[in-house]
This record gives sequence, C-alpha cells and structure tokens, in this order.
Amino acid sequence: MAGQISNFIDGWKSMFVGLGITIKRRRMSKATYFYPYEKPTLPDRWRGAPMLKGVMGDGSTGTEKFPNVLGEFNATIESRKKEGKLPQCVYSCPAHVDARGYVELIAEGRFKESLDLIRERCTLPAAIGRVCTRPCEEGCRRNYFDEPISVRDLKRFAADTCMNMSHPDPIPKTKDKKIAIIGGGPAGLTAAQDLAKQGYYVTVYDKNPQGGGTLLTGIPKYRLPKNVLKWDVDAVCALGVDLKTNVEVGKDIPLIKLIDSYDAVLIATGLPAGYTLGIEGEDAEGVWPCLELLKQMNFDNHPKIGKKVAVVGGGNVAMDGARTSLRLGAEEVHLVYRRGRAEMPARYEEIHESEEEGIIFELLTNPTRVIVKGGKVAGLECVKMGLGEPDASGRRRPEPIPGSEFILDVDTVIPAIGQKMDLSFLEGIDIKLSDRGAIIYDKLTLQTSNPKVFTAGEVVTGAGAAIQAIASGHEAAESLDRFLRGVDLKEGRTPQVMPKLYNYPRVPVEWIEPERRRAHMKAIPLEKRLKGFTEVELGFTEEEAVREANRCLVCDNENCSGCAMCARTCPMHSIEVERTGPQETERKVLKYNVDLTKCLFCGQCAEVCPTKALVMSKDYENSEYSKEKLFYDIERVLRRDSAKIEL
Amino acid sequence: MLSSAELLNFANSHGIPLWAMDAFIAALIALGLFAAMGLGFMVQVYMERKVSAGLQLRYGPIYVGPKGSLQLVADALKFITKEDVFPSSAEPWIFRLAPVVMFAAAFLGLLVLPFGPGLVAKDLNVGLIYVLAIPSIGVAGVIMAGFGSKNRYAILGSLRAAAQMISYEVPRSLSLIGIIMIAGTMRLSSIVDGQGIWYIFLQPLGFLVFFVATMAELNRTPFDLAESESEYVNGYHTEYSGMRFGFFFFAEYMSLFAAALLTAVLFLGGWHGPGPVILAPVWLLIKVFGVIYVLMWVRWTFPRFRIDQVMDLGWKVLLPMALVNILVTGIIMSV
Amino acid sequence: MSKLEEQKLPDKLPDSLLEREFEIEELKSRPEDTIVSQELTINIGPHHPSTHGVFRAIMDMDGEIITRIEPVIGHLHRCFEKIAENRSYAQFMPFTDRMDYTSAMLNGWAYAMAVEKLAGIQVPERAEYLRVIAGELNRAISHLMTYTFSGLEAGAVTPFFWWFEERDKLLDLFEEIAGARMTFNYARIGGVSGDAPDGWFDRVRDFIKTLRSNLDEYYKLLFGNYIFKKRMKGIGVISAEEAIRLGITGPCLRASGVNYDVRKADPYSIYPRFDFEVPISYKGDNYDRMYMRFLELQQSLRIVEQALDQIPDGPIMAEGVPRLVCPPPGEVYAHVESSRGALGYYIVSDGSPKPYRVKIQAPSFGNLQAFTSMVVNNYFADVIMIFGTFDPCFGEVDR
Amino acid sequence: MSDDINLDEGQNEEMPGGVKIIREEGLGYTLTVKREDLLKAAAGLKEAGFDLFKFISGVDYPDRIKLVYRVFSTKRQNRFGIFMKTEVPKSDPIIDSLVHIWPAANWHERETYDLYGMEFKGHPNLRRIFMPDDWVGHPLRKDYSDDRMIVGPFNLVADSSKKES
Repeated sequence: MAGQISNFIDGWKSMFVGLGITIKRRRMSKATYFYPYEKPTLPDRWRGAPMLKGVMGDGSTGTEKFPNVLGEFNATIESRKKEGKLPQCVYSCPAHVDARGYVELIAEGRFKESLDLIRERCTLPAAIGRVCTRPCEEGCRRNYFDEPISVRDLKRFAADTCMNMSHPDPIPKTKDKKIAIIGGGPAGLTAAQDLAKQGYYVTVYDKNPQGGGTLLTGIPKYRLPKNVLKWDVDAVCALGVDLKTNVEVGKDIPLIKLIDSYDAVLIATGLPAGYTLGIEGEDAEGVWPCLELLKQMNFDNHPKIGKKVAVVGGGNVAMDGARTSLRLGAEEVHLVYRRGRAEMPARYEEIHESEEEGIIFELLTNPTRVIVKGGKVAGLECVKMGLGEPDASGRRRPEPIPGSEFILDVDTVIPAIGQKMDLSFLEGIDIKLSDRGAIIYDKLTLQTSNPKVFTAGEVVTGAGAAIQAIASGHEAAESLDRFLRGVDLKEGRTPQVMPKLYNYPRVPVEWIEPERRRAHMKAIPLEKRLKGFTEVELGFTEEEAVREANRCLVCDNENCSGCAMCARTCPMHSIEVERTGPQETERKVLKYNVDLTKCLFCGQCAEVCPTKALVMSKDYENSEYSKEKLFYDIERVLRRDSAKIEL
Repeated sequence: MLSSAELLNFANSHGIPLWAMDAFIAALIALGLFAAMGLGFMVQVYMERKVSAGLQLRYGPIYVGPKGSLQLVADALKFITKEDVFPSSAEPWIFRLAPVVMFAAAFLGLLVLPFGPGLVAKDLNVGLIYVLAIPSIGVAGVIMAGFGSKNRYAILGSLRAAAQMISYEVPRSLSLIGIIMIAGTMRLSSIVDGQGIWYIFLQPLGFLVFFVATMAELNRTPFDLAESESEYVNGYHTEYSGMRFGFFFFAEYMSLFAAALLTAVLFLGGWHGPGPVILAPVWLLIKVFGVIYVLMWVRWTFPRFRIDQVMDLGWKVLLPMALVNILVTGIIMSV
Repeated sequence: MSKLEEQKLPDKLPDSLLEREFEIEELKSRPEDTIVSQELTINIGPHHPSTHGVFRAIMDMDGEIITRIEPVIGHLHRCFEKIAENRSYAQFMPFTDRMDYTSAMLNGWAYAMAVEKLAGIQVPERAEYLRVIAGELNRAISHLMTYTFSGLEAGAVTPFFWWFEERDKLLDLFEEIAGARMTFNYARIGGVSGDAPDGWFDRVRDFIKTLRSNLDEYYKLLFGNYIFKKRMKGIGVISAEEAIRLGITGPCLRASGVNYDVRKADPYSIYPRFDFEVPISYKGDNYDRMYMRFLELQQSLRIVEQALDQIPDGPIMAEGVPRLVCPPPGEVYAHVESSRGALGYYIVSDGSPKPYRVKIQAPSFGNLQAFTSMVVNNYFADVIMIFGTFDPCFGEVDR
Repeated sequence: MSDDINLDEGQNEEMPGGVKIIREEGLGYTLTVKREDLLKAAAGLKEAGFDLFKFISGVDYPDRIKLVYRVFSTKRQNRFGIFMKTEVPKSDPIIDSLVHIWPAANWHERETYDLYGMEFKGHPNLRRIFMPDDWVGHPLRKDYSDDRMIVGPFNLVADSSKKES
C-alpha cells in the first residue's frame, strides 16, 4: 500500500514539474525566424542555383597575361596567388612562364605573339622546349580529369615555327653602365637579356666556342641539336648583348681586370666539372668523366670508347652518357646505380627511353675498384647493395652486402655521379668562400661579399633543371638593375615565389576516350635512333598543336571556357555546354544551359570548374523559380539582369 | 433579468397570448447566448493558438490583422467556405444529425449557468444536476458521428470517446456532493452567494477530482483518446469537413467555455471580487479565462494516456478520491 | 503499371483483408446469447501521421489488440543501387544524403570511407576531424528527434517544437560548412568539401553548451512524466537473443543488453582517440530504447568537444585524388555506426570509373523487419509507440 | 580485430570439406563456399557464434550471380563479422534459403529475389518486397532497363556536350 501511495504522489508531482517546465520555456529566445526571407545573412558557401560569372568570347575581357616587368613581376605573381587567380601551371614553373597565356595564343593561331610572351620569362624557348623537366604539366588542372596539356612541346612548337623569322631588333642603349657576365649558360643569358632590355651595355664571356653553357656541353645532340641552341643564343645576342666566346676568365683575362673595368660583374659559371668516384684505378686510360665525354661528343671530335661500357650513376646526365655511348658504337652498356629503380633521380621518360634502347640496368650495385691491365681499363669490381633506412634526403641509405663482389668485364668506365662547380678563376679575389668552397651570397639579392660582384644560376643553387637557373637569372638581373641605379637592394622587394610540387594524380589511360587524349610527340623509329645523332622527337604539326592548345581549360580566368568538365561531373546530367570547335581560332561558348528541374544543387559542378566562373548563386533553390524560369539559358545563367545577386 | 410581472401586463396590454410572449423571450435569450458563445468561440480559438505558440517557442498567428487578431475571423470564414464533403458510404441522416446533437447538448448546458448576479437564463433550483446531466447527451452525438461516417478510425475513436465520457460522469458528479453539502442548495446563483470563502479552499480534493474529470469529459489531453492524431487520425470527426466540422469544433469550445464557467461558479466564487457590483461579470470572465488558460496549458504539456489507463484512473483513483472527499466533508460539517 | 497510378490492393493477400461476409450458417449453429465479435481490419496507410515515412501496415485488430500485421514497403524505392552503377564514384555522393535523410552526414562519410579504402587514399587529419564533428552532431540531433517524436506519438506536442529549435541552430552551423540544410553533400572521396569558416568552432561550442543545458529539461518533461513512463515502461520488451535473432542493430540492440557499437567493435577513422562509453541496459522495453538514445546523445556531444580540442590545421582534401577516381578491381566493405545502427557499403569495382556493384546495408531495414515480427498481441496505441522507438527512416529502408 | 581465427575444433567439422576462412584485403574475413554445402557452412557459422545476420548482396556477372552474405558475431569476445560467398550459374538461379538458421535473413532474401530473381528454396513467404507484385523483370540485373529510369545508362566518358575539345 505504501508503495502505491508514494507512486501516486510521485505521479502527481511529475505533473506539476512538467507544467513548471513548459511555462518557464515561454520567455526563451526564439532562434527560428521566417525562413528564408528573414534569414539575416546567407553563409557564403550557401548553395543556390549554379550561375556563370562570365563567358569567353562574348565581349568578355581576354585572359590576363603575366609579362616580365622587371620590378613588379614577383609582386603580381604573389598577389594573384593570394586571390586564387594564378593558374597552377604558371605557379608550378620555377620561372613562372605564363603557360596559360602562350597556350591560348597558340590556340588562336598567333604564334609570333606567343613566342614573344614565352621569351619574356624563358630566354631560350627552343632549348627549354626540348629539355625541360615539365613542372608545369605536373600542376595542370587537367590531371584531375584525364591527361595534362603538353605545355613543353607547345613551347617548342612556338619556337620551331618562328625559327625562320628574323631575330628581334636590337634595343637602343639608354644607360651608359657596363656589365660583365661570366658564363653564357641559361642563367647568364637570362640576366643579359633582361639587362639589355633595360638599355645597359652587357658583355658575356664564355669559354666554349658557342653560348649555352651546360645546355651545349651536357645535353647530347639527339635531344637538343646545336643549331637550335645557336638560334636561341643569337636571338638573345640580337638584343644588343655582346657575346665573347672561347674566352676563359682567369686564364685569358684575369677576373680582377674585369671587376675594375666593368661597373658590375655577374658570376654564372654553372657546374662544368663532375665528381670523381674516388676509387682505386680511377686515373687509368679508358675512364671518361661523363661531362667530358658529352662535351667532346658535342664538339664533334668523336671520342673513342670501347665496346663494353659501364656508366656509374642514376641521374639525367648518366642516362645521356649511356645513350651517347650507344650511339658512339658501344655494343653493351651497363648502368650501375647504388639504389633501386624507384630512387633514380632521372625523369620517368628518360629511364623508359634508355630501356627501350637496350641499356642494361645494374641496380643496387656500387663500384669498388677499377681493374687496370697495362694502364688500360679491363673490368670494374662492384658489390651488391641492400637498402636501409631513408637518410636526410629521404632516399634509403644503401649498405654493401659483404661477400657479394662480382666483376663487370668492361673496357670503359664513365662516372656520372653529380656535377661540381669550378671556381679556379677566383684566386686572389677578396670574395669570401664557405669552408666547402662555395661562394657566400645573400639569398634575396644574390650579392657576394664584394658589392660589385653578383652570382646566379647553378653555381649557387646547385644541380637542378635549366628553368631553375633561368629563374635565378631573372632575380640577378633585378638585383643588378637596382645596384646600378643605386637603389637599395632589399627595400620593397618581394622574394621569388617558390612553387610547391603537386602530387600528380594519374587517371588510368584506358578509360579516357581517344579525342580527349593528350597529343603525344611522335619520335623517329627505334633502329634509326641508334644510327646517328639525329633528333629523336619530331615536334607537333600546326593542326596538332592548335588542337592540343584548345584542350587547355584556361584556368582561373573567371570566364567559362566551354570545357564541359561541369557537364561531366553533374550527377543528374543537367548541364549542356557547346563551344566552337577545336580548329577555329576564335574560342566562343555557344550555348550553356542548366536544367534546374533536374539539378540537385549539390555544388559539385562549381567545385570542379577550373575557371572558377561557375559559382553557386544565392538564389533560394527552386522556391524562387516558376516553371518557365526553370530552364536556365545563357542569358539567365549570366544573371546580368537580376540585380538581386551580388557576388 | 426582467421580472415576470412587467412581462405579464405588457403582454396583456398588447393582446399577445402568453405562450407567444414566453416563446419570444426564450428565442431572444437563446439568440443572445448564441452570439455570446460565437464571440467566446473566436476568442478561445485565438487564445488556444497564442498560448500553444507561447509554450512551443513559436509566434502563433501574426499575419492576419494587427498581431494576428483577425485570425479568428479568418478561421470562422474558413469553416463556412470550405467544401462540405459528404462520404458516399456514410449513413445519410445519422451523419448529418451527429453535430446537431453534440451542439444542442452543449448549448442546453448554458441555460442554467449565471453570467452575473441576475444574468441567468433560467435559474432552476436543481441547476447543478441539470448542468451535469444535459451535456452528457453529447455522448450520443459522438457515437452517431463515429458509426455514421462508416470509417474504421471513426468507429474505434467514437467507442473510445463514449467509454471515456460515460465512465468519467460518475467521479465528476460525486466530487460536487461536497459542495452541495456545504451550500445546502443546488441553485447555482445561491451557491455563488454562499461562497464567502471560495469553495476551492474548502473542497481542494473535490476541486482536483472535478477538474481532472472535466478534462476527460471534454476529450482534452491527457485524455484526448478520441481524436488522437497519432493513432486514429482525428477519431470520430475524421470524415467531417466544412461547416459540419465547424459545428463539432464550435460544440467543443462551447462545452469548454461552459465547463470553465461551471468551475468558476462552483469553486472560485463566481462574481465575488472587490469593487462595485457592476464589475461582477468582469470578475467572472477573468476567472473563466484563467481556468481556460490552465486547461490549455495542461493540454500542451502532457502526453496522452492509453485507453485502459484512462479507465483505471477513472474508476480506481478518481472515484475513491471523490468518496473520501464526501466522507471528510461530512465529518467536518458534523463536528 | 507503376505503383503510383493505380492503388489496387494486392489480390494475393489473405482474404481477411477483404470485407469479410459473416458466415451465416456458422452463426445459426451458435446459441442465441453468445456475443459474436468480428475482427476489424485496419489499414495504416502509407500516408499516416505516425509512420515516420511511407510505411503501410495492414493490421487485424481484435478490439484494441493487434492480432496480425502485414507490412507493405517499397513506396520510396528509387533503386539507388542501380543509379550507382550508372554513375562515377564522385557522382553518386549526393545520392547518399537521400537515404537516411535525418543523419545525412554519416551516409556520405560511410560511402567515402569505402571508396577510399578501395582506392587506397589517405585522408588528411583535419578532414577526419571535420567528419567526426559533423557526423556526431548529426547523430545527436537525430537521436533527439527520435526522442521528441516518441513524445509526439504519445501526444506531447511541445518537446517536438523545442527540438525544431535546436535543429534549426544546428542546421545554421551545417549551412556554413556544407552549404545546404538537409542534403549536405559534405563528404568527398579523399576528404571533405569545405573547411570550417573562422569562428565556426566557437559557435559549435556554444551550441553544445545550450543543448546540454536544455537536455535535463527535455528529460524531466518526457521521461520524468508519469504518463509517459506509463506509456513506455514495460512495453515492447525484446530479450537479447530475440533481438539478435531478428537482426536488430543500433540503440535498440544495445537496449536489450547486447554491447555492439561499430565505433567500439571495429573502430574506424580516428575514433580510438576519443574516450566515450557505449550506454547499455538490459530490460529491452520502449523506455530503455529511448533512454539509450538519450545517453548516446550526451556521449556524442562529449566526442565533439574532444574533437574540437584536438583538431589540427592542414589540408582538408587528400592530394592527388583525380575527379575520375578509378580504384583497382576488387571488393571492399566499410561500415559506420549511424544513428539507427550499423550502416555499411559493400562495393565491387572492376577498375572502371563506375562501380560494378554498390550494396547499401541499411540498419532500418533490419530494425523494421524485427518490428513487424515482434509487435503482435499489443495494444494499437502501443504498436505506434514501439514503432516510434525503432524509428526506421524510410529513405534508408526502401533505398 | 584480432587476426587469428580461433574457430574452436568443435565447429571446424561442420565446415564443409575443410573450407578455410581467409583474410581478404578490404573485406576482412571471407569464406567461399560452393552452392551445395551452403547450408552446412551456415550451420557451422551459427554454431561458431556468428548469430547477427547483416545483409545479402547479389552481384550480377555476365555468366553467374555471386551472393555475398555478411554475418556478425556478438558472442565471440573479439567481435567481428564474416563474409560468405557463393556463386550461382545464371541459368538456374536457385539456392536454399537460410531463414531457418538466421530468421533475420527473411526480408534480405525477399529483396534479393525481388531485385535479382534469385529463387530461395524453403523461404516461407517469397514475394517481391520493393516492387509491386506484378512487376516484370528484376531491376538490378545488368541487362534490365525501362523507360522510367531518371537518367538512362550512359557512357560516362562521352558527356552531354557535343562539340567539345
């Protein structure tokens, strides 16, 4: 009975507690408002109906170009990057060549203007167009859908088509300052071109018979023919640069004389020498340092090598050395590399082509001794290696496996394990050197301890792609210009924007339909390649180049380029896009229609739009739309008339 | 109201037969009550919406008229203009008569209820029994609605409502015996006169039982088993629409007003309140709308009982409490 | 002949559905005074206030007691599995929100996790944390929804409107990161679609504080209420073996005493970093099923708070994930603890950008089947209450 | 999830013909069984403590239909699930029902019948569950398509715009 009474009382008590709660809630603030009209502010990621900001070829302003204005170029690149208007291809290139710009000019058929735009930032277009490691293609947005645009080959096409045209006319000398540049490599020539454009007297000293630096000596002829390089160098000299070849500073002219007679000096000597293996028997006859071999081959005095060759090293230089020795008559070429295939620094295409040409890869082996018989090389003793933990550079440290020595019977050994700078001409000059023999310089202004002397190129940045040397050449030009104008070097100067390499997403090729595929460069057949030093890749025809250039999505220019990537990703297939064909020069979007009856407002099309023209407007879903407004034709999509949307 | 003497000589002087005179006056009073109830209906609907909105963190009607006041006119118009669907399978006459019976039962209940010291249609000396007996005819209306509309939900709903209304008649009546014992009479106006101290303080248990039983009688939560949305989709008036449903709605709110008036009269001392006599009806109305507010407040707080729990509560809890109340009152009065 | 045009009763159903003529001869053989009662067949149609979606049940009722139930589902069947086979992996993402529309974030997350497992994509830390925060908040609100819906079914309308209040505040938060209020489409393969705008985390903390302070009021109003207890306690009791036999997962299984929560049994994503308990009780009646949800709601808020403290900076999308994801051929299964149980995706891929087969394991499908086979011999009012505590979401049941 | 499958000796005999549970990448523990001894394997699993039935997924290959069952064990302390795979030639899609072992499989089998046309011998109430009863065809078959599909099967790669780079 007692339980029942307490239960009875609890029951009634809970009634009054309930009443108390409801009455207390009366005065609570009401968050609900009259949706959607009274909603104070719509968050910026609010997904209304998809809407285009602008369309290409319909009275829209052209895409923005990035000319090389000496002082402000770094500043414009950095500000565009912040606003999100910098396309990835321009961002990924160390020298920020305006890839989007010149590809679009090619698409419109204006090849000469395209070449001029390339020349702004890349001084040797034909050469770089053949040898560059393509960082721009790694950043291309088209990787997300199928295959990137072949930007490097288009650069080469632009240079090749304008090769028969005349060189640019010289620039009048307005300033009476004289600049000496030691080393006619990519860095030196870039600085020379920029300073010549400013009207300075520029003289370049180079010890090789022809300008081009490592591009001349290090790159074999089948990849970069010498007449093409010569055309490029002449184009730079035509601007008024005085190039003195076969003059070695330090031997023919002492550096101290240059520093006194010129107002400023730029050291851009690059990395001519190679590291030695440091193993016993290295000075025997038949051991060719790789760079030396490539240099002799490039100067056509046909170095004689034996039948069986062993190239030591895994970089691009080693690949070139191996393929050159094949062309110089070697039957059997072994490539000896300490680490595994994944850790090889050479480019993927290089490794692939050398395998095609029949080079035997001796991976995970390290040479320990050169067997010498009568002063000549008779074999190379190597040891098998096992891979341990990754070292500082992230590559796994190789440890020799005891007792696994074996002998490669070869008669020529070509060490190619890295390049070294040659600063012999600096004796007696008061330029401070670091304990390891490198020049001490200011990272931002590239100035050495002697205020009149600057450095640029691989001599300071270390081995890398040619385009990196060109980028530091531009920096040096800006410093020199400021130095000669007496302006403080550091004040108001934005450092160069260093690109971050993208993790290259690969879409498997078999799922991409043929006409969306990337135009691949045709090459001469395999047997003809080994015969002589004719160039392997044949370049694009005009029709191929324009078609490839039209594949470009013209990223981040806030005007729809009709690439139909949004139509591909729309789950409900409610977007219809039509643009002018790939061959017509004038690119126009003929029809753009979003069928709002099918659209889910899921926002994936706006996310994927490479040009950032398609955005989700603030229209409140279909509550706003009557039946006939539901078909969003081009006029409506551009929403020029409804002032309601402020974007 | 008018004393009967003046009426008589007025009738004779104009040669109107007596019965015609009474009929005319009755019609006049009925019309007055109907108008009052119409106005009360609108106010109650508006109040219901606003109170429930308040409790549920909503705004309630705002658009129609200043602060939503014209919403009640809109509701009334809605009932009148809506199409009056007549289901083909329904029994024609039972279906049509059900709302009339419900409405009549509720309307007759008002005859005895005083609105002020003299303002009562017919001050019967057995007013209390009358007021308890007549509204229970409404049960017949409910059953007629349920079976008339041949809809399974309606049948089940009406059976539930009937069971509930009948079984709560008993505790409701017994809880008032305490008052009769104290007041000594069953004439409502004299009960109000006798309430120096409000009967709620004298009869707390009685008030509690009466209040809960009234809620059950009116089919309001926590006892609205009849038209529970989640189970029987509006119970017995599922098939009704338009003005017929309007009558049901009108009947419901009228019986709500009548029950609140009865509670005010019996327990809260009718029109007793400070200030001159002319203010009496105002006090009464304030108390009535106070009771209505509590009823609505309860409605929007509590969940619903299950039908067998309702029966248990009715017979096993409220009835004994009513009897105990009578016992206690008897002991106290005899001492 | 589509389902919509012609609502013909399936004629193969047992004859009790049709208006049963009373067998006259059988009546004659009875003595006069026996009361003849006839079972009433009632059709809780697809459109009914308390069916949580489009569920149709044809019940035979003897008075108030249900004697037989015949469920008919499939009204909301859009065959997502067929749609998935015609779309690329990224294109199917918005459809996952249309399954369990009350906790859409968890669906997208499960699907994305399955594809990432298949394609071997590593999701960055911040994206994992954002997914946990969004998922747990969504779970909390959908648990609160089930709790207040059962109040609505029992007749108490007020807590239902309070829940709208809380949900509206949460949807404002989700609007800022995902851009929509119900079909968020927030998860992406390899990460999430939007980073949290600045100040968003503090707003989430405020939201949790207010929700937590309101929780004891919700508790007292419904659970504390005598009437609600009478309606919930001891009704629809399911033992542990019975629950497992019928294939229930989620809070309803934990209410019967089986401790199975995917977040603890097979910890996915970054759940091992949070400490939270899985509430469990043993009576297995309506009250416990609802109480489990109430406790889980509080645990979810705890997880969100821990996630808010530990969230690192960094990218929100894995790098190098192409839009046209082509995972290698193979099979994968990934499951998530959604608000209604274990939600899993079984994907077979043949290397092409389109999945070869996507099977969605919906927890509500199993729960609904368990409901229909255990509900007989209850009051009709209790059937509605038990249905409320199972709370199947019909976008998920019918797929 | 612990790696070792410590199925006690008692259960191993029931397993038909020494079929071993392997750990497949991406799926976890799987058990591939021939069609005939599906019932034996299922009984063995039930005996081994796998009692919570999760789902059946049919997969429509050109010549055969693969059925994947997923069962979870709440009894075993390390708590994991197992996939059971069988294959049925397209010519006679008949397999014995598992309702008597796991009653929860009832609706899942009806769904597989509805969408794939798989006959389950011994199922108490094999009717369509999603589609109306007189529906023609089984939707999830690869060769099935009707005019009602919102967006017809399309070649993902050829998108809607005609002239396109």
